[in-house]
Amino acid sequence: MSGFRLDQGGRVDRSRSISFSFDGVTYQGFAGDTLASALLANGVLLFGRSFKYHRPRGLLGAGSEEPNALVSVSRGPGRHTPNLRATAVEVYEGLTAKSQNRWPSLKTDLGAINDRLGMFLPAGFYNKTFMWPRSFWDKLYEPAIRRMAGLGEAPTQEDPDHYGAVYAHCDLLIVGAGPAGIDAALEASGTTKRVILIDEQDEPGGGALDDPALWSWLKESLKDLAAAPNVTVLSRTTAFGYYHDNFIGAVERLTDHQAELCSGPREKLWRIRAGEVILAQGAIERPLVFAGNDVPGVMLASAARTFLQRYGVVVGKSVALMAAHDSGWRDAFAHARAGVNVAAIIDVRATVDAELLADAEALGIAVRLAHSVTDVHGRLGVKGITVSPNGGSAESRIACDALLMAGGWTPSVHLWSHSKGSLAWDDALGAYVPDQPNEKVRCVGACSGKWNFGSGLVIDTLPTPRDQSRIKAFVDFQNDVTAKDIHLAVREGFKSIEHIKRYTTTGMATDQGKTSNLNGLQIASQALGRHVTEVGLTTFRPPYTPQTFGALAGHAQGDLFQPTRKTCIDGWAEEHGAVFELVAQWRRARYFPQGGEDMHAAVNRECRAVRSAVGIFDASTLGKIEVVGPDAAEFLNRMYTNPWKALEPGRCRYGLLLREDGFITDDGVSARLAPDRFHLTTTTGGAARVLNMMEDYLQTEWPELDVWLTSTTEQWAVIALQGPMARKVLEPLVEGIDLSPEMFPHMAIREGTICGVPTRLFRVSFTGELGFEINVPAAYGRALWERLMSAGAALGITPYGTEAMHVLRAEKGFIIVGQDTDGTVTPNDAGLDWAVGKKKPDFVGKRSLARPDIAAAGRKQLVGLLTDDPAVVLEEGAQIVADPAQAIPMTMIGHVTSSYWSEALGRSIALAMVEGGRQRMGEMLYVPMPDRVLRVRVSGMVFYDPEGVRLNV
Amino acid sequence: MTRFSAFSLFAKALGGHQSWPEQWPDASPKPAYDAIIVGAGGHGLGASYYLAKKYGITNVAVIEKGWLGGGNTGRNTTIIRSNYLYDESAHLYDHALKLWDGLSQELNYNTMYSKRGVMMLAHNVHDVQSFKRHIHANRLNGVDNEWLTAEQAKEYCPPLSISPNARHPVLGAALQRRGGTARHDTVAWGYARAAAALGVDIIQNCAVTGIRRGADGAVEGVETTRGFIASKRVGVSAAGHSSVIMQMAGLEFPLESYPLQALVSEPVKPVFPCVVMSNSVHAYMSQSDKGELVIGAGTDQYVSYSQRGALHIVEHTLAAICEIFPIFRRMRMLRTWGGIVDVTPDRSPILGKTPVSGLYVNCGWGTGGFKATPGAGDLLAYTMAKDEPHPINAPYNLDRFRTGRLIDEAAAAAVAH
Amino acid sequence: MSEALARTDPVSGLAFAGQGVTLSLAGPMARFSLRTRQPEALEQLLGIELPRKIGTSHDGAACLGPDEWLLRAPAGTTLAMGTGLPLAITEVSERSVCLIAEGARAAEVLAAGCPLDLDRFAVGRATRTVFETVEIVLLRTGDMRFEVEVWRSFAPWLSMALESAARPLR
Amino acid sequence: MLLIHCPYCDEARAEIEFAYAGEAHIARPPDPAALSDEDWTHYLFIRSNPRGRHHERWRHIHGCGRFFNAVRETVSDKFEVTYKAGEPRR
Repeated sequence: MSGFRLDQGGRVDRSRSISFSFDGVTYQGFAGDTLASALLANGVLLFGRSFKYHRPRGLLGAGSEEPNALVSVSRGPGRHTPNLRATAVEVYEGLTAKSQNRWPSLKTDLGAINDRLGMFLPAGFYNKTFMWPRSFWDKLYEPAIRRMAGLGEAPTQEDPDHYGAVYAHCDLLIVGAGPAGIDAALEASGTTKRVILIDEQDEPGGGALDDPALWSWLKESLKDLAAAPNVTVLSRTTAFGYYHDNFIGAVERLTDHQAELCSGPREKLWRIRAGEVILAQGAIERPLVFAGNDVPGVMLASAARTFLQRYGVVVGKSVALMAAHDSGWRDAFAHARAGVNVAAIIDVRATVDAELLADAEALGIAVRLAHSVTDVHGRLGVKGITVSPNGGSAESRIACDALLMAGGWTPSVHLWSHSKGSLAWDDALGAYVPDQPNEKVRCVGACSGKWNFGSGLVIDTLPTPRDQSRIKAFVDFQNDVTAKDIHLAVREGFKSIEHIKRYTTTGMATDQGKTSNLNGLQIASQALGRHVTEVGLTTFRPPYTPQTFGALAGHAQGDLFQPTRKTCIDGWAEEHGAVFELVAQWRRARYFPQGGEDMHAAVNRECRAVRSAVGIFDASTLGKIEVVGPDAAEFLNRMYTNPWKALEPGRCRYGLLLREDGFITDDGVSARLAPDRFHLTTTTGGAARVLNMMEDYLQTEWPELDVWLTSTTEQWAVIALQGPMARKVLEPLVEGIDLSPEMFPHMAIREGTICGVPTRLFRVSFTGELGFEINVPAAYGRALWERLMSAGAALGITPYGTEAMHVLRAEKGFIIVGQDTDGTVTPNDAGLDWAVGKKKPDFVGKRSLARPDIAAAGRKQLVGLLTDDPAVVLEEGAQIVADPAQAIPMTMIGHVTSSYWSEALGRSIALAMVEGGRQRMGEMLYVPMPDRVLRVRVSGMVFYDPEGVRLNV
Repeated sequence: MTRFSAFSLFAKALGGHQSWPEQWPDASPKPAYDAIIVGAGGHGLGASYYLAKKYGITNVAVIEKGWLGGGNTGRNTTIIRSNYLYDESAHLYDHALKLWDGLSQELNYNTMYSKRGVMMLAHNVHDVQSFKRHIHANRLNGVDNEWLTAEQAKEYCPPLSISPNARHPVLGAALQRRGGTARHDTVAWGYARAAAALGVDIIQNCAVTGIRRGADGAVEGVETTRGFIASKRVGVSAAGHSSVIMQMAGLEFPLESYPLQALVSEPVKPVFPCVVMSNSVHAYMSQSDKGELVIGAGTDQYVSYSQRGALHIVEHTLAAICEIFPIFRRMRMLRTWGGIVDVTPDRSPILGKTPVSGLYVNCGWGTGGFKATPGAGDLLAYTMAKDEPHPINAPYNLDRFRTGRLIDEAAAAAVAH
Repeated sequence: MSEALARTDPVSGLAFAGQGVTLSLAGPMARFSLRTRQPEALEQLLGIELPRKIGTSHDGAACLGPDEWLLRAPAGTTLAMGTGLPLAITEVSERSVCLIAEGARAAEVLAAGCPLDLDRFAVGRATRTVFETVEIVLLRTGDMRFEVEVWRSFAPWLSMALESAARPLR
Repeated sequence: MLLIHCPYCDEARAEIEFAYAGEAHIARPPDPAALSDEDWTHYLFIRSNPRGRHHERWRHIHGCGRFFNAVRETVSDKFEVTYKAGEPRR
């Protein structure tokens, strides 16, 4: 034996030496080591500092239950991961790990002052203090608490890795590839079932990896499973959550164990739907609760055996065992057989199985029954232990450099609990075991409470002659919760386990109480004098172990975060320097700056072009729905506020849509193409919502109607040509449509061809100018746009964006649903009573308009506002008052919904919702801004060309 | 009541902390009370405290079917703010915010209210318009809320990505500096301890099974799993279970209960100084004093009492978090949990009298109830003591659904065009 | 009249090839949404036979719902509109594009974001479903061949997502 | 993520293909104008919100597109049955 690595044994590959560093010191390990086993092999016992008291800590466990040995691993910019368990980090060449939560170093941590002051920092101390003086909380106390708390450092740079995700389906999902899980998989391998076997470790085998006697069985079994075409084995994959209807989330770790960074995803989220689930998650050994149980070198007996058998590493040269369970004896025997001195076996029980005693004797191990460890000597490592007979005060000291604890076993019922399966308390095991399933799932092996580890005594704390209120016997190692903290909580009236947990924070550390929950429960039960089942059970919630944000986000990263919908003309806009804005899922060109123009200059120029010549606008994002069938007009008549039945084919109509509660939800101009065919338009953001709402009424309220709805938003590219020259640009390109004002009046639609492709040509205007909206099949949108640009070049055709569109429509008093209305606005409020069919007996939302507060006077109404100073453009969202001299809180009577510089009028204009607004025409109101009060006069909403003559050129 | 202070902590420490009294006694029901509150969350316990403290009604029972503070009080992401748009909302939430300030001292219990600022991100022109509207309205209502440019937002919260190439770029933010967080459990515990000290009985593990009404229709008391308890005044503050309780009194309510999930990361050293909310990306986050990143996820789409949320909600939430804060992609989710939120049609609460005489209700807070805790408690107490609502909660009556005078903050931020 | 307008596609023709899968864009085709509660009337009008089982497809017609078919036909195909009949025919040729995933890993690539059990999705099946948050119509046209109809503005995102799933081989 | 049996497709499909659509069997009154404010409010807003069996609507929006009804237990979230729109309440 050289150092702590045995000369032989274990599953590590001794032919592949690996160098890595921990806290700046370089060490050697072997392929197959974890960071924990490799450091142990180098004699490193000190791995970290605890959360609250900064006590030195070594390894407690050997797997993902480890609460103490948390490290940060960094591998270049952005690849910094805090809080990893050293027992679950595989070593690779060049691995760089650091300990956490210590300053200046792991050995000398100034934070350990908290340990000295521990008596003043019991559970809940912060509830009772830091209240005076009041101002100190924000500036002094809280920042100090925050700095002391936390474990590792968060990453500070963007993670360059990416993550993947997949859906998988199987007939049988087995979680845990220990002997029980492998047996279940073997059994199913001969069937036609699709089987997935998941295991969190780097190789399947679970407990079998710790038992050389099973290695040949394991090898053969894995070979058989690999050969079975219906079985998929996933290693390094943690099933972290069990969701409704046998839906299991798992994360596969793909690259973290590799020395070379590779281009593939770092981790992959598996979203598995299983016909049946078998949980074979095993059991986790419990620590014992006694003074000094957290000194580095005190660890779970099973963990010590794992290091010994699987990694060929001993945790000490002379180990002692403190047992309350038979399993620890076997772990101690394994150490003795491997040549490690076993200083003593101490068992709290007065009698144990004769066979164990005989084996101990044969191995020459001293045994003390009915004794307990009452103290552990050493600060950064075990130097010896003090042992006392139960109930007595005699003390004897035993020299050793490691102490193994065998406190019994806790079945891993985490996923079972996620699935809402019920649990039953087993007094003999001192643990909850699976009872009735809630999904198609069963537990096999140790997680079902059945195992061959022998039996034990269930005990909350070890007997000690010392004053229990003065010793630190740890329950939750990471969060530094001691038995006395739990007693304090009970004393202070926290009687439910949930309260005790929240008050003491036991079980709330990053291990989520895997080793502490049951001890905490037992201690609480003892303190309360109630049976465990009356104290309660803290529920397990996903995830089983912590999972990476990036993996849970899956593909949704960078460009794949969410689709940005672009029209077929978007590429042209981008090439021509457009500035974009995001509207719902779409991006739209907001303006087209030229030669260093700012937004205002560009928008003014674009507006001038539309008013004086012709502008071209990409309106493709407008929602479109084709409504077809003999009852199409009847259906629209029921949905919209205005009448639709009499609309003639070839004509268009503005439609206003309410929710059933009477508030405006959408609007748009729609056209009747044929008696049984309408082309509806909706707002950009409202398209999906409106279609769903219409389908709802159609399918569930009026299923008798023969009408069908089809989204055609993406079928058509829509190009708006607006301005006095619009017809001139269009005329030469259109075939089969007479564009003359007589034959093609405002609010009409014609079908024909443009540049050889079919078009639905609307004569509509959202600018007040002569206007057309050209619908062509989307594939031709960009080519048509370019053709129109060249055709209109001589006439000054100018592309304009959404900002100019907003100005132009505001000059005409046209509203934008969602800007001038906000989900609390009725047609009357918006001045749209003209669009409500007075004679219609019913339409969606009509009844709600008659509700008392909807029909009441004094509601906010949409009006125009003109600032006293024409150069001042109001801020959208600014509030309006009648009396600017009043004290705060002021009575606000309205707010500005739209506000622009109007190039056509040479002054600012605004739309606003104002209480009783239409009765206030000409009235002076005030807009108090932070620096001054602006005076505004209420006006009508149509600022430009109120007679509408420009439409008809 | 033993006064909590550094001094008392010191003194008790010398005695091995053996002499701390119970923070509140575990009471058994008496036959009758002057007032009963159903639901021992922060709101209900707060109401009992204010009934005793401000209105001298000390013969009060708070009855709870589980353990106190075990509902949404202990399951939320503890965001506190008051920068609401409508006057009614601003007055309601600012009333609460003013009570938060000084609550630790009033209760002699450190609720860890931390004014670290709540920042709401604007990602598009519509957000900007909407937030400006809020800011102007808040200013004239005396509620602090200020506009930050993207650069100022980044300065206030360094982990924020303000890349213009982001799918949802940050165009600016609205910041309420008085906003922040508190430690959720301590709010319930602090109220419980202070109320108990004034004589309030806190009765846990006692589920209401019926509401008894007299011949005149008025409330006479509640039937519980621990027997009938008489009282002429019953206030129901039962969050997600409000519908079920109101039905016991024969009342149908405009409420639906949805699962809401939240999650935390493993604790790390201080990295995130404030609260950030993004409605467009659907993410909100803060860092607890313990060091965990506390993240609110969305609600599932269906009515449920299961306290069990779906994985895809978590996927979408964390994708959103990583989009806004890309440095956190390697952080790890430690714990998720679910609550049941009761939602009204206008997503504002119902707080006041009911059609049944002697029966009062405080419900419908949806995802936003924690921030209102002291205010809701105070106003429920006022309403029960005076048998009429306080002017602040008067608009939050049940009748608004009939008249149409809804208080719909979410609709006011509606996205369309 | 100058030359005919050129088509623009939202994604390029061949997105990805290699590692057991090819992702490509199908050429232009005609597409129609056919709706009726009386499929016989439609069949009579169009002279075609419509599959009656939801989720199946033959001869270019996929039955997507109890009263809904997606008909895909050679580019340029026109249909009678059936005016006055209790049915609805709407041309949607350019609403979507068709991405084709072919090869031994085609199903695996689709499973990256599609929650369907593709082992149980036989040749001849067709259904509306999703890839993550994006709606698609998925058709299995061969043992190792899937066609994905996606609205054109979502096509670049979907194409990128499929390519990303196709790229890494474990 | 729930697994939902669509009564039209006759297949169990993932929840993300579906949109929840509120309580079922709340028919729009044939003549809303004849209703009192109270009755109209009841139609618009009052929901049973039971802890137990809940009749609710779903739409297989990313599937066959149909609205249908379901009975689901709201404590366990388990579906008891799904059935086509227009069929009698189960």
